[in-house]
Amino acid sequence: MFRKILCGAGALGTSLFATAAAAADLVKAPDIAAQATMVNKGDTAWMLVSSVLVLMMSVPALALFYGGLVRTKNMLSVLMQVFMIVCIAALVWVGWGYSLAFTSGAGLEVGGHQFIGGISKMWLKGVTAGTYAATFSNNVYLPEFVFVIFQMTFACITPALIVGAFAERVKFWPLMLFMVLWLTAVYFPIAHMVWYWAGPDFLVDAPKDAGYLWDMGALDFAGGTVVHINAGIAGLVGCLMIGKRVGFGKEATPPHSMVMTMIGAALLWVGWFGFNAGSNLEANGVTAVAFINTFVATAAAALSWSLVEQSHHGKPSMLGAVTGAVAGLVAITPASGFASPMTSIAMGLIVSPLCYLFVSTVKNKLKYDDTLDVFGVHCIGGIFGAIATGVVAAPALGGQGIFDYYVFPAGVVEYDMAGQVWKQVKAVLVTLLWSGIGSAILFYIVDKIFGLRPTEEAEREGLDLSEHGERAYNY
Amino acid sequence: MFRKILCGAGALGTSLFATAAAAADLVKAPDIAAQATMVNKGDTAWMLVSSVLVLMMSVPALALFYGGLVRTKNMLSVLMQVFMIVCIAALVWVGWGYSLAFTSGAGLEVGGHQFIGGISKMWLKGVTAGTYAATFSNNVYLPEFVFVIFQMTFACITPALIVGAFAERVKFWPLMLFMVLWLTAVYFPIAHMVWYWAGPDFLVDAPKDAGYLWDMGALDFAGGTVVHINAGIAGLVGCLMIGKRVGFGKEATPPHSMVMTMIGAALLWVGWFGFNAGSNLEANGVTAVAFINTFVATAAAALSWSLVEQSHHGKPSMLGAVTGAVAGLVAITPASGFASPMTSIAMGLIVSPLCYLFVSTVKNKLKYDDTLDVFGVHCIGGIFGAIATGVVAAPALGGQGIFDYYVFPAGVVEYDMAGQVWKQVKAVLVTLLWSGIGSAILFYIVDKIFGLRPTEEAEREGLDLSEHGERAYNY
Amino acid sequence: MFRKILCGAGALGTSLFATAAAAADLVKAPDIAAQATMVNKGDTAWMLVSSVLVLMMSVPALALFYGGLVRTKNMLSVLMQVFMIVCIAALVWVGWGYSLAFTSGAGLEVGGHQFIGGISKMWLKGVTAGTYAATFSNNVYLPEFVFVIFQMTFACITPALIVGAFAERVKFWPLMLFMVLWLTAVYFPIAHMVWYWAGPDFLVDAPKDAGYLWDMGALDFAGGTVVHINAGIAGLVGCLMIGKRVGFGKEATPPHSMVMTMIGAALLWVGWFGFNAGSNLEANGVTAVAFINTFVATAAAALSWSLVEQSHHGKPSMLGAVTGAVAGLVAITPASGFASPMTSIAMGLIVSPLCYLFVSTVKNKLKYDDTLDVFGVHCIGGIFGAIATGVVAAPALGGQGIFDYYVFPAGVVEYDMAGQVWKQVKAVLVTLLWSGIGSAILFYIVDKIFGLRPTEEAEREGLDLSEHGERAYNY
Amino acid sequence: MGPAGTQGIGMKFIIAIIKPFKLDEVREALGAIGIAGMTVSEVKGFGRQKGQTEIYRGAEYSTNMLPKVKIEIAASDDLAPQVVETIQQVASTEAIGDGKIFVLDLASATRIRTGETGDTAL
Amino acid sequence: MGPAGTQGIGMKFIIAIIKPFKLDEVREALGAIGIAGMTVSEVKGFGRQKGQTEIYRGAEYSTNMLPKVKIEIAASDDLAPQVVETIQQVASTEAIGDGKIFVLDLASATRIRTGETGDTAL
Amino acid sequence: MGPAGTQGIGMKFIIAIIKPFKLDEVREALGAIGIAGMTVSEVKGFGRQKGQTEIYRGAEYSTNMLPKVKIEIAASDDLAPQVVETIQQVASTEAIGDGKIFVLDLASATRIRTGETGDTAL
Ligand SMILES: Nc1ncnc2c1ncn2[C@@H]1O[C@H](COP(=O)(O)OP(=O)(O)O)[C@@H](O)[C@H]1O
Ligand SMILES: Nc1ncnc2c1ncn2[C@@H]1O[C@H](COP(=O)(O)OP(=O)(O)O)[C@@H](O)[C@H]1O
Ligand SMILES: Nc1ncnc2c1ncn2[C@@H]1O[C@H](COP(=O)(O)OP(=O)(O)O)[C@@H](O)[C@H]1O
Repeated sequence: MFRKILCGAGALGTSLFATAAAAADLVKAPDIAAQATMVNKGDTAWMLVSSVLVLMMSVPALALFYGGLVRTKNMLSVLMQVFMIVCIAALVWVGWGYSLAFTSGAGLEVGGHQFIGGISKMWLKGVTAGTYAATFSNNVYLPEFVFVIFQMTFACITPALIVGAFAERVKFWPLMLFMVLWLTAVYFPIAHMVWYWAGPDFLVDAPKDAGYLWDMGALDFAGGTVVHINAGIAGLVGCLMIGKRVGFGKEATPPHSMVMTMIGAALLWVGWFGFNAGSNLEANGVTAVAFINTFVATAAAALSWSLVEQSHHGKPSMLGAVTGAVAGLVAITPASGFASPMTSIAMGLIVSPLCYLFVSTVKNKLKYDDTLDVFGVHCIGGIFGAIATGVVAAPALGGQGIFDYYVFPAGVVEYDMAGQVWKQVKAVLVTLLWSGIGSAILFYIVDKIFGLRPTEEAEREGLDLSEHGERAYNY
Repeated sequence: MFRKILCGAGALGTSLFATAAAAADLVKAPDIAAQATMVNKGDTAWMLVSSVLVLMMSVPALALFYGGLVRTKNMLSVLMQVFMIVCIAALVWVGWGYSLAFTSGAGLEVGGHQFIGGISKMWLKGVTAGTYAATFSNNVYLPEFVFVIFQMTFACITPALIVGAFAERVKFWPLMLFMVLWLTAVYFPIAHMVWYWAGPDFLVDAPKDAGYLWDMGALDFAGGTVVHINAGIAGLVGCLMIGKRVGFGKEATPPHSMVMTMIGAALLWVGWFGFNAGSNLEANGVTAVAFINTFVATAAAALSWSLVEQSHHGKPSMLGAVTGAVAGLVAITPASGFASPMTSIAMGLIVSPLCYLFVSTVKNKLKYDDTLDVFGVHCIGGIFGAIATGVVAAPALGGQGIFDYYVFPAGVVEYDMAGQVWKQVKAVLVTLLWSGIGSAILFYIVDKIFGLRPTEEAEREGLDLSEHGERAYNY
Repeated sequence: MFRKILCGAGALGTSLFATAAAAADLVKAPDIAAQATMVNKGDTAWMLVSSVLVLMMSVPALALFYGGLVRTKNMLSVLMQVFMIVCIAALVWVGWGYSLAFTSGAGLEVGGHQFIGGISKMWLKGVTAGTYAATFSNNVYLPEFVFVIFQMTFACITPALIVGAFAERVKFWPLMLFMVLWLTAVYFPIAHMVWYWAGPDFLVDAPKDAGYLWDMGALDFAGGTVVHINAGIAGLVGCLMIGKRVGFGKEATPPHSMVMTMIGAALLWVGWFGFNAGSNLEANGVTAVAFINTFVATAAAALSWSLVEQSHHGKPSMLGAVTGAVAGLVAITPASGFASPMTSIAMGLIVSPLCYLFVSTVKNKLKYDDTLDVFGVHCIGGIFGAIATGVVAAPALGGQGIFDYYVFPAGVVEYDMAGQVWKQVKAVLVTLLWSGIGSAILFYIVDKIFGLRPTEEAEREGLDLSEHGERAYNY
Repeated sequence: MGPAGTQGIGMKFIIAIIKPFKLDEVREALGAIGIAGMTVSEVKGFGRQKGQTEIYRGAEYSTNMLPKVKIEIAASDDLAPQVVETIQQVASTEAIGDGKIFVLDLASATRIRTGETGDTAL
Repeated sequence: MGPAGTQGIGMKFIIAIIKPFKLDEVREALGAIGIAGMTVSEVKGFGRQKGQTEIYRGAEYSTNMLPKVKIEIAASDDLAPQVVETIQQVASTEAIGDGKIFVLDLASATRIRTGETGDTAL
Repeated sequence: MGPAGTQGIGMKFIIAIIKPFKLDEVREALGAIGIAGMTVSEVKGFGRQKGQTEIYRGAEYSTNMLPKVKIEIAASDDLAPQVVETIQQVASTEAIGDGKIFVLDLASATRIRTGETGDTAL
């Protein structure tokens, strides 16, 4: 899920040598029978495992991370929202999401296709056990269903991230409807813009067959823009439009179970290796780069948040440590396959104070009620990560650099750091605007027609009983 | 773990081309040295991961799913039962289970071997790091230990499923004894009947070397009959023979921790990909088919249960959603490698209302105390799934069809839907009868000799204290 | 991570045949370009998954296993300690740990290098996506980052094991400092001594390029000495030096949540397959041997602990079963790739009574306050396992035997059981002394300078509030 | 002090400690004799009844603290004896540890919603 | 019996059952009239207010047991009426289930730290 | 009202709020002076003692609500002063927040198992 990657001599060698004798034998635009011979079961195994890990990030990990932070009376509502969003997103994905995100759009010549794909694969038409999807290496393919599945797990977790911003005060079914609309009008277009391209064996003959931001050259290895900025800004818009919780600022709302939050954070970390290292689409040396970067950036960010708290409050809290870990994961996401372990550590060290500032000072100043800090952690961390990607990808800093897929076979290009950072900034702005405006319109529509906010009485009683008729605990 | 599968041109191609140059080079009945060259490390990696996932389904997933639904005072008893059943089943498996299930039985000529295997591999005699097990593709092998392990995890979870039916009212050690007997007399024979066969490179020369139901042509990709119907009917028999809980119908017994149930359900979903997609024994395109089917059937079933509850009670509950998810997982299990995503969604949508009917109306009418709805979800969902497999496997509906292993190399055959459905019904009936009658006899014996039911006082106090001398929580 | 392994004809065949046509084609001391062709994506996939699993063993598994056993008021302190140790250890590992453990030390000629590696790879200098690490098979390589990652997860969990011994009574930051020192002065040297060697394609030309205990011929497949004895003795020293908890022996300290302990234990089991089977560094038949041994030893130990409790107290407890499972996992760790399933079961059956003796009788007699039995389970279980490895590795008992890497290609050697057991005993003693003395010195230093023990008031109030300013639960 | 006191309508405050599983039965029985409200909490009881010995690894904890339920009921002097009798009869299993009923004088009672006092507040 | 009794300084023991979300407000209001201490616990209330129906799979549980908070305050006879009034006003939402205030006579009070008794102990 | 009242054997209902970690000691000490039973519950105390400040992400929660343990003991008039004194002495750490002991008059006591009343029921 990234563009123009320099696989490095060894990594590239690995994948090539495993399937073919030498670069000289590489096939341009292989047909489906040829693609069938270019599949490696090690890649397939890795990508299926990665998909399992990303699903685990949503359920139970994210659900628990969020759920532990709300009050007992709203616990189940959070678990239910996350669980059901995953279900609905999966259905929408196989229905029209995959097609809208990962097929070439109509109007290739006029450029409209660069914002959204077509409808040729709706309901997975034509996708079988014998069709294939490209990776980032020439002549390396995956069974297409594997790619459909992996991307599905991303479409499942992204909308689920949003709900943290207005947890404890939203009606269930209208929220589900919002998510269907949001996926369609916000997520699929952005995924298409950032991640869609014709693949390394085909791009050279169809150089415009790529999403708008991909074509512009913006880098997003595993979803800084598509997932985190996208969900983070939608969360902020949602929490502003839905309004503050009853009693906000007056009643104490300490997390009901830090233990659940810790379990969730730990499993998020564990699962995030599928998210980031899986985004390499192969099991090779670059996969391991993405993996180790994800590991150490998280470690650095958790430590750094603890140090900030120590100096600010005199005590490092567990919630702080795991919040830092998540901030580190968010920040490294777009950079994971491009950075080096040392620049990843630097990113981790920096992102925590930044998010801390938003989560404590800025939020308290501006008095918006972003219940679980979706904006402060995911959007801010995501923006930082997306822009820093332009820096850390530089080979001069030990980064993986970028690869030119407009030639065949793909080869390394000169790295222009300033230019790359500017592309990253543009990608961030496009995402903020598209998602911010799109989300606002959709929240408005759903709220007008069905109402997003429960009654005050229902909110006081807690959403578990009022929306779902159950209680989380009966000890 | 399934029969006569059509791998699809591409998927078949994949596995063949990865190990050999062309179908022409395929070796009939390869010897062990040849088999050693037919192992792919990608398959090995995938199968080991799948085994890990299926173990995780038992502990902690199933234990938590069940445990959250009982009262606090019985929490540990459920956790302990599941944990210890897994341990004991693993020992029984390497002791005599693998041999009884997956070797050719004595008396090949008279047909008795079709119901139970032999004792030649008891205590894993002869199984080494250098012996191999067949897959569903010609000339693709796994290290035999990998196959032993994968199947072991199935033998561990199936008996554990049963305990939900009479949770909160059974004595520990007699239950463990029952499980040893049940595995031996019920599970191993049924596994042999459904899943044992000589393998694609050998069957053609020994066409009768297969289990009874496999030979009949019944399809069960990952365990609809062997696991779910089998455990479900045993559970029903157990709950009838052990009797209702003290206070059943009078005292309220709300689940003590829906959060644990949600964690369990989520991890069941996550782990089930090892169960279903792992059952393909390779990491190829068909594996991905089984994976995506498992994903979307579950999503559809969770949604569908929520919609039923919404229309019936005016509120969708979290317990309903996760119960629906489990019902969807159960239903898709036998069909996972045969169906298409769209028919999988249909199966998910249908299974939830069906199970809901049993869990609410039928159970309340008939007044049996199936504590955690093992019958209503696993047996009913399993029966539905097993029969529907005959429909959705049809290539006309996008299914994978079936494969003829009686020729070499294996090839596609005409699909006869009515005939297949009838075979499925017969397999269901054989399983219901074998397991129902076998379980009844074994429960009776164990109850007479050791007693299955604790005293009323012990039951009132809770099994945690009375059977295990501990308490789940000391906050 | 083991020495001189007999891969078995089949397993060896597997890996060789998968990458090369015949043993005759094996390349001695391949250069990096050649190594690039000797990487199998199935191995890479498996090792990355194994790394994920080992991380999961630390967070959340170990954290929950330990956390559930302390009192509510100290829950977060345990979670926080484990989480932050993992973070800090990861940073230390990429900083200087990998270099100190896995590079050849200076002074090859005088032998000092056999106790600690060099500093050439500090901050991962020179490690890229295109460098490779050896496995235990000739001409089979992994991307070096994969090996760095896998070993990193071991460096993360080992110090975290220690904290159980003095849980509920230690100051956070001084503990973190201790861990940095302990990793540097105790863990990295021992890892170097036991696991460092030049690799099968290079050793023959540099026969002294190996760690002290490796060179001596001590076997430790996955970390009996390096991880469990090492952490176990450090824990004992720590609990003696920090002293007993306030109220020890007078106040009841029942575990606050056995459910968390069970979740932790189950996930430890699940993750341990990455630990043990991952330690084979490839995905082949021997990997499966390590896997099944890990499975059945654990099962046997859990059962055996339950039987001991049944005969001693009349009831099998859940805590007993999971403690037994962990003891079994500890015991099989060094032997996992050497034993057979049947000798693994024997080890499991024996280790539980042994640890039980220490945990109940010996601890109560000697009155040391090893809060969570780190010594009784990890050190005792580890010692038993390390020594028993010398027995069960014997081919006469179905073991995998040992392999001679001083010839090329590597080949089988005669097995001398008495000699091997004696080497194992020596390795145990070296570890006990190095870690015992080293830990004592480091505890002393940190305690003198910063103080390890909180005030009595802080301890009474609980470390969650006094050290971290939060509360685990606000139901 | 309160108006109830001045009105001269006597009331009692009844505290009953019972075995947890008897709660539903007691509630029903009290409903039958016209007790509309009560307040219930979980407590731990210490008395003659011996608790289960709990064992965690080596350590045995034998506590006499047993889970009980405490019911608090305000009732008019007229109704109070009947309340005590009902609880005593329904909650008894004739096994040790069945619990106690304590009766205290209630000086006044107020319904928060309306401010009503005296036994109409109950 | 206690010295308080003999000193003749009367005290009351006030028990209030309120809706949980009113606790913060009540505490503040009582602080304002000079109540320095109180003891709070979670209880379940049974009364006219109907609880939510809970459904678990097929089974419906409709319980009248609702979560409430119990406040216990020892106060001198002088302050007691004001305490009752304050709670009644602040805790009232005029919806059913707002709760009750019960007042009992207190025979003596002791501060554990110092051993002081009577209303100086409060 | 109850027979105890009529029998003229006075009883007291003693409520003590103590620090949680003192519970075991108090129980032992009371056992030593012949108190066979008591009822214990977890409560939250509000008083002069300041609680720890808790911080969750940006937000600080500084609550004065501290975990305490409430002990309820019914005792005969004779034994009551001794009970109060014992608790006061054993539970005192001389630090703020040690808690209080309240004594109320008990009108009657009944043992559920047997129906016995008066101080033989205790
Ligand atoms: N003196 C007492 N004061 C307060 N509560 C008491 C007292 N004695 C007993 N209790 C409560 O009554 C419960 C039952 O008492 P116990 O002596 O075990 O049995 P029984 O009521 O049958 O004599 C105890 O668990 C405790 O909660
Ligand atoms: N007779 C009583 N004795 C003790 N507590 C009572 C009594 N009646 C009501 N309560 C408590 O007061 C709460 C509110 O009572 P309820 O009848 O629901 O409403 P209201 O106080 O508005 O009349 C109940 O939940 C219960 O805790
Ligand atoms: N007026 C009161 N009524 C009821 N309980 C009280 C009262 N004052 C204090 N308490 C209880 O006693 C505990 C200790 O009181 P506090 O003022 O903190 O210290 P001290 O008892 O040392 O003066 C409080 O936490 C509270 O539970």
